[in-house]
Amino acid sequence: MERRFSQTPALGPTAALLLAIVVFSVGSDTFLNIDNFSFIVQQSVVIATLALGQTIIILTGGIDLANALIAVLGTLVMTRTTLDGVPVVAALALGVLVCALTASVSGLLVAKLRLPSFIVTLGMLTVVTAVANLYSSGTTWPAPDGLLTLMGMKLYLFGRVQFTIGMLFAAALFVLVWVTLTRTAWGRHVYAIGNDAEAARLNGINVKRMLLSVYALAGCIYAMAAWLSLGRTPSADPNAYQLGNLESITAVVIGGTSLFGGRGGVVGTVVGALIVSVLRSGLTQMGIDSNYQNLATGILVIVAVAFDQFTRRRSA
Amino acid sequence: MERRFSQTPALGPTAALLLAIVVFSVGSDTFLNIDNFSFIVQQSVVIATLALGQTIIILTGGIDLANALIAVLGTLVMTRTTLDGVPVVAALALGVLVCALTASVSGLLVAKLRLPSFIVTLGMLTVVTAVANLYSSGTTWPAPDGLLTLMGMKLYLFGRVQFTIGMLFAAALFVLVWVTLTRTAWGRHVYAIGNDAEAARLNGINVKRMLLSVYALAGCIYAMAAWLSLGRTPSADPNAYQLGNLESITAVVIGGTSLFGGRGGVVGTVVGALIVSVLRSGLTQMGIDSNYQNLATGILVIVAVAFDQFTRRRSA
Amino acid sequence: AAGCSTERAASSESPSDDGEVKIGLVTKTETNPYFVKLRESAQAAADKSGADLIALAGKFDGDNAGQVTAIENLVQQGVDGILITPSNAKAILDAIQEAKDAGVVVIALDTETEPRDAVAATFATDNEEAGRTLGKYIDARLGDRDPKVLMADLDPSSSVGLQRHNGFLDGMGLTDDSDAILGTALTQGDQGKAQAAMENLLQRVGKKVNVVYNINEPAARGSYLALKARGLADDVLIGAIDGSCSGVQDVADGKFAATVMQFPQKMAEQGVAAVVKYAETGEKPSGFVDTGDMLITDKPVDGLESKDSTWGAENCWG
Amino acid sequence: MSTASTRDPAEPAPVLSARGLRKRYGQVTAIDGADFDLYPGEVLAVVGDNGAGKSSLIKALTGALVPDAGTVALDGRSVSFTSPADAREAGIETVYQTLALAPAMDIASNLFLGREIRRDGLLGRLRMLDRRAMREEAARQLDALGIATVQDITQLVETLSGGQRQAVAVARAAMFGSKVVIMDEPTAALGVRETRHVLDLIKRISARGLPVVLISHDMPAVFEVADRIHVHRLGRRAGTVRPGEVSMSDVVAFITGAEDVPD
Amino acid sequence: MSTASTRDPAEPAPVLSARGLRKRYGQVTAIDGADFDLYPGEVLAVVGDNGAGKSSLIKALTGALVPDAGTVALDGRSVSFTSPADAREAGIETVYQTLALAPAMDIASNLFLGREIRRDGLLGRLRMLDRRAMREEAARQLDALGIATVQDITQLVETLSGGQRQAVAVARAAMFGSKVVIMDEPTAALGVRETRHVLDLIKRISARGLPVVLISHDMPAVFEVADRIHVHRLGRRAGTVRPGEVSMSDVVAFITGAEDVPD
Ligand SMILES: Nc1ncnc2c1ncn2[C@@H]1O[C@H](COP(=O)(O)OP(=O)(O)OP(=O)(O)O)[C@@H](O)[C@H]1O
Ligand SMILES: Nc1ncnc2c1ncn2[C@@H]1O[C@H](COP(=O)(O)OP(=O)(O)OP(=O)(O)O)[C@@H](O)[C@H]1O
Ligand SMILES: [Mg+2]
Ligand SMILES: [Mg+2]
Repeated sequence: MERRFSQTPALGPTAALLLAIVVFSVGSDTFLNIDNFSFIVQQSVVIATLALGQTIIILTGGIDLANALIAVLGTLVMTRTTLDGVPVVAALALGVLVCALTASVSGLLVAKLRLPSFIVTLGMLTVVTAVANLYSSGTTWPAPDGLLTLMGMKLYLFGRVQFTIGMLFAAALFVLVWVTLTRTAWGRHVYAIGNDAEAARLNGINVKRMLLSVYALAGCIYAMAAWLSLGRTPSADPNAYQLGNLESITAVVIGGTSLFGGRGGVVGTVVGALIVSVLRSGLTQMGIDSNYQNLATGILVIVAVAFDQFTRRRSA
Repeated sequence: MERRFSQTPALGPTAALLLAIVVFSVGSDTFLNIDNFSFIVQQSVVIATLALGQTIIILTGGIDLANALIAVLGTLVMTRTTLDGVPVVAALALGVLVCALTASVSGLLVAKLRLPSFIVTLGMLTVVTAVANLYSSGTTWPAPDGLLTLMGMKLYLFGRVQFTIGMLFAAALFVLVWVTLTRTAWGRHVYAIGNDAEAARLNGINVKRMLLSVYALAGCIYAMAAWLSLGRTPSADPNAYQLGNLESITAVVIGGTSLFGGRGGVVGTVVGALIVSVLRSGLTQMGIDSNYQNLATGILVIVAVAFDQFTRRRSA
Repeated sequence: AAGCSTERAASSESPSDDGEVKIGLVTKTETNPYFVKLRESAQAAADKSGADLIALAGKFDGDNAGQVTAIENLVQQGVDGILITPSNAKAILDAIQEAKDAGVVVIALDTETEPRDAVAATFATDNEEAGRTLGKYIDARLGDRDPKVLMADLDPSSSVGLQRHNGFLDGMGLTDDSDAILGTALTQGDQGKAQAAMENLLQRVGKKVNVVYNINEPAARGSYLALKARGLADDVLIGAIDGSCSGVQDVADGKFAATVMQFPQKMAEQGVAAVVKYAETGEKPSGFVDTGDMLITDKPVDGLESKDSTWGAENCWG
Repeated sequence: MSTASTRDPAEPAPVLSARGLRKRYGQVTAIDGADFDLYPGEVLAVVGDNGAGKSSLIKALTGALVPDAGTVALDGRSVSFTSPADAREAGIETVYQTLALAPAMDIASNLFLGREIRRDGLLGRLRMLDRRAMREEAARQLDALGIATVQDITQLVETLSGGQRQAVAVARAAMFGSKVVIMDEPTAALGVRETRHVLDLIKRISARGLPVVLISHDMPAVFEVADRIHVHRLGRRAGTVRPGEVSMSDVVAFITGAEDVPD
Repeated sequence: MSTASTRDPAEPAPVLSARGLRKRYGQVTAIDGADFDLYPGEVLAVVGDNGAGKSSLIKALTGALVPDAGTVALDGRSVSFTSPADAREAGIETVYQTLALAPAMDIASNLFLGREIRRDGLLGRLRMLDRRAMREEAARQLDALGIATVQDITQLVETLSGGQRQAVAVARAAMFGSKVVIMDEPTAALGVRETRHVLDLIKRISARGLPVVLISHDMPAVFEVADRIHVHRLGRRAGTVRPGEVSMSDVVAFITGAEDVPD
């Protein structure tokens, strides 16, 4: 039992998630309901996807404070170029390119100049925010219906259970990243770098190239978050997701991934993102105002991490 | 020369500061002027003081994302209790107490439960924000003139050079913390913990008590930042200093203190805070828009740290 | 969608919300005094009519995802109506549509949606008009002096900020390219940021300036402090928009030339009443209801309707 | 070894002793009912396989870990150290296997870490440090101990070679030990000459009348300096022997369990 | 030593050699014009004081650091490794003094770190790992090498004792070395028995015809397994000697500079 906890680090958070679901199901009669679960998932998809990219970076021992703003820049590029008449597919590709390149700049600085990722991405956060404001001319741009907002399209199972294409897409993305992290050499090298970058280098791993590829991949994932976000809120707003960086880090950490790198994984991240959404939804169902919801969320973050640490220490 | 760089880590940032001053003095004819310098210092005092507390925590290997909000809570407590008729001295003391206690909660969680400070203070940030909103009822409270806004009082040297009491007070606070860090056993233990907490413990240092005292002291310093802030903007606003945490971290890191703990000091932090203010002022004098200023600030952060890293590596 | 309504019907039969009207309020943020007033007024109105109010908010101006989440959760909770001040009117249309499909009446407060008829009704002030009122007043006060303007804006991408800014310039008879605009700063409506930005701008432009436009009263207070530090506070016309009690007081103290007052209580009261009526009678409100604005100044000019600070103090909010 | 004669074996009164210590980490039992005795003035070697629990035993004796069960006695009186500070207070100095140095601090600061010298008078009351006194004392002590020729007492520890670092840790223990000095593999990373220095140092400390505990895998060194050898096996003391009475290969056999330790 | 005879001393063609290597760190000169030669099939011991620059020399040979000056040749052809990957590629395996293990990964993953086995077929093209093959191969190799009885190949390295960790690092080098195996103080933290295992392993590797470089401070071990001894002093090779021709105390004298190394 204890062994299992430490080997599959997502068990602690999963227990917390189930506990929260049980509590809210008892405490509110509108919570336990398939529609509500569908909404909860929809609500967490963008942050969860940002957190997915964040997870890979944190696994290498880094952190990305610019991730949400990179995604915001992505939504702006995708939307504005589409409005300017660029074919949507090209606009999407351009958005992915911009996100990947922007994240790669951070990666380059971290890998080549060996600067701490915290400060590099803090600087990038300021830079990308400014660029997003300049590029958007300070206004929000409505995303035209079609491929750009495809992720928000609703599907009904048995004519009743609501799905969005975005949910399926995000799920597929998660599986892909999970397989890459756990079943390929690249994934192992991500963990190895987070464990001990110098040891990884001495084992013939090209740490610089790996780091660059990690940030570039994370950038692509942020672009996916951008697309998903256009599905959910069909407009590109330079002011959106200002707290997306901290929220995504919260999901990663609640999910049991160590901020020091090398330990954890994306399963926990998904669970972590869901926990936060469940909490918001459940507290609203119980008629609690958002000020108190924030209070509860803050406390939950600390409790979840303390609980995780506790199970971990017992099994150590 | 190289030796000197690594021994006194504030030399790199100081060079950068002087360089910036020279560049702006040449680039703008309104920059080099004693009044302007006075304003630059006034503008940086609150963030610099927040960064002072942040420095001690970062030196132990921690980080405090809640610092600015704790100070905001401090301004609210000081102002509201004064408005409620509590004697100002008591109101100030109460503010200090609240700040110190709040920061100590983080300290307790970090020290006793050995949770990562990043996530503890992230949780605290959410909690304190909610508490500040609830306590202020979401509105801004004007600080009555008198002791509460004393720090904003202007003094004139030679009838011409403007000073505020806050500038002198902050300077005294800096000297005090500098002496404590460099000339007392407590200060050495702060560094020792940041170097290697387990080694510190094996050397008979009570790491838990030290950490607790570090966070408590930082809390007191945040309270001083709160008082200084009431001098500068005589009102308590739950919305203020939302980016104060990241701005104070930026000052610390530009000042050459390592985010991994154990290396750096408060001299660099002062310089780091001044650099950011000089940049904002200088760019404004050169007629550059806010958006481009942000762009430049972001780039500067990265360049300053890269420069620091570079001089450090050469001397290593 | 049919499934949803069945679900709702089932839940509304449970004893906990037997017969009680439930109203959701979604503001842009938690902390702006303006939204706080909106919330307090709505709470008071709801209490009076025996309704239940759940107040939610985005985490920052621009938190569209947070507002969509709030709407979805409120619909799940089974509210009868939602009052919302949309951050970004386009971003949340789908969520509003879904709420309507679930039989919830949605009313916009303070800020319009695009298109307007996305919601049943709108109770709001016209921000552009508020800006224009201020612009006209300042222009009149300047007389034949040439305007030399510094602008403390909100943030480049906020629609409210843009509308007020444009309205003000229009009222002054200026455009963004006019030489009369000596500089602009982004302040996020924050007093400290406005103060620092204005200090730096004043260092550049010196004593030339005679007008400072401010997106809101905290920013105006920051501008005032910066001007005062330079000994310019008496020579410059400081204009603000909001109408909070502290802002009115600043007008009374002569710090600001004028402020333009909005009436969040009216919006909240009318919004709550409309939802209660809908819950009881099924009758939906409709159209755009301008809750009006009012120029507050102690130095009125001819041809512009205004009230003095005494009236302002009686009608201010927060 | 000269000091061994000062102790009367018929009347053993151990300086430091322990009975029935136990410590588990999850599934792993690091200490499994270990006993321990250190007599006045002797050099006691503790030998055992990797993972036998030697370091854990030492940590339990010095308060660096709190055992799940068992008792520790100093000078016959039962003590329970809950932190390394307690053991230091009682005069027990330890060179931990990890050295426990602060890399970004200078040699002098490391030597006085946790027991800095304060200034005299008012400044001392204000808890000001006497940095010069510490530097001078450090230089004097390093000289006196004849340890590695460190050029500059203000050099950061991280700029020292592995061997020099170990020397700093050994010097610290030797400087401050007033009751017992414990060294956990102090020569593992050291060269031949530096090892020689440490062994000589152990003899000199012992000559000062202080008992020394030496953990080592280096049999010739153990046989050179030890008065008694404590063989540790599977988390507990398998027995003690005297170097004069057994051969090195006997001890290796005891360690691996190939032979039982005679009573 | 049996393999030494297979080399004709009259016709030396070193497998790995270096001339005039130099490396400075700030003020410190870690390598100061060092030469190096390793002949086919031999076990070469490198000995020297702490800080003499032995580890730095090894790192320069294996691409772990790029020297400021000097040349390295493999099989007579000049090479310039710019990363450890290059040297690995060329068949040089190294046990670094720091072990270079990933603590939160299991033993099998560590053994194959940087050269994981891919699946066959399509999944392999998709860069999928064959985790079972790696586990089985790891277990087989550990058995074959007769190294420490690790109970579970999926145990995390951080849960191993210091000695077991060193064994994993040694096993990795032994498994993959195809040209040269280099070990930097592989027995420093090991117990007597474990040290024995490693020395036997070195002999077995050497018997496979692979040349081995062993850095050690343990003279008896050096004299047991080495065919030649490279004495390193002050950043350069002071000379080489054969164990049969000098005594241990001679070598110690060479190391400390008390005597010059004979030509
Ligand atoms: N913090 C810990 N968590 C889990 N297991 C531990 C911990 N510390 C020690 N152990 C385990 O306890 C056992 C004894 O370890 P210890 O370090 O005391 O051995 P040792 O005799 O000093 O070995 P060595 O000669 O390698 O230093 C080992 O199996 C080790 O893995
Ligand atoms: N990264 C580095 N930065 C600065 N100095 C270094 C660095 N690496 C090694 N040195 C210095 O170079 C010299 C040689 O170090 P090296 O590690 O090669 O010695 P060594 O012979 O392996 O010693 P040991 O026997 O203690 O392992 C030492 O003085 C050391 O302080
Ligand atoms: Mg040990
Ligand atoms: Mg070495």
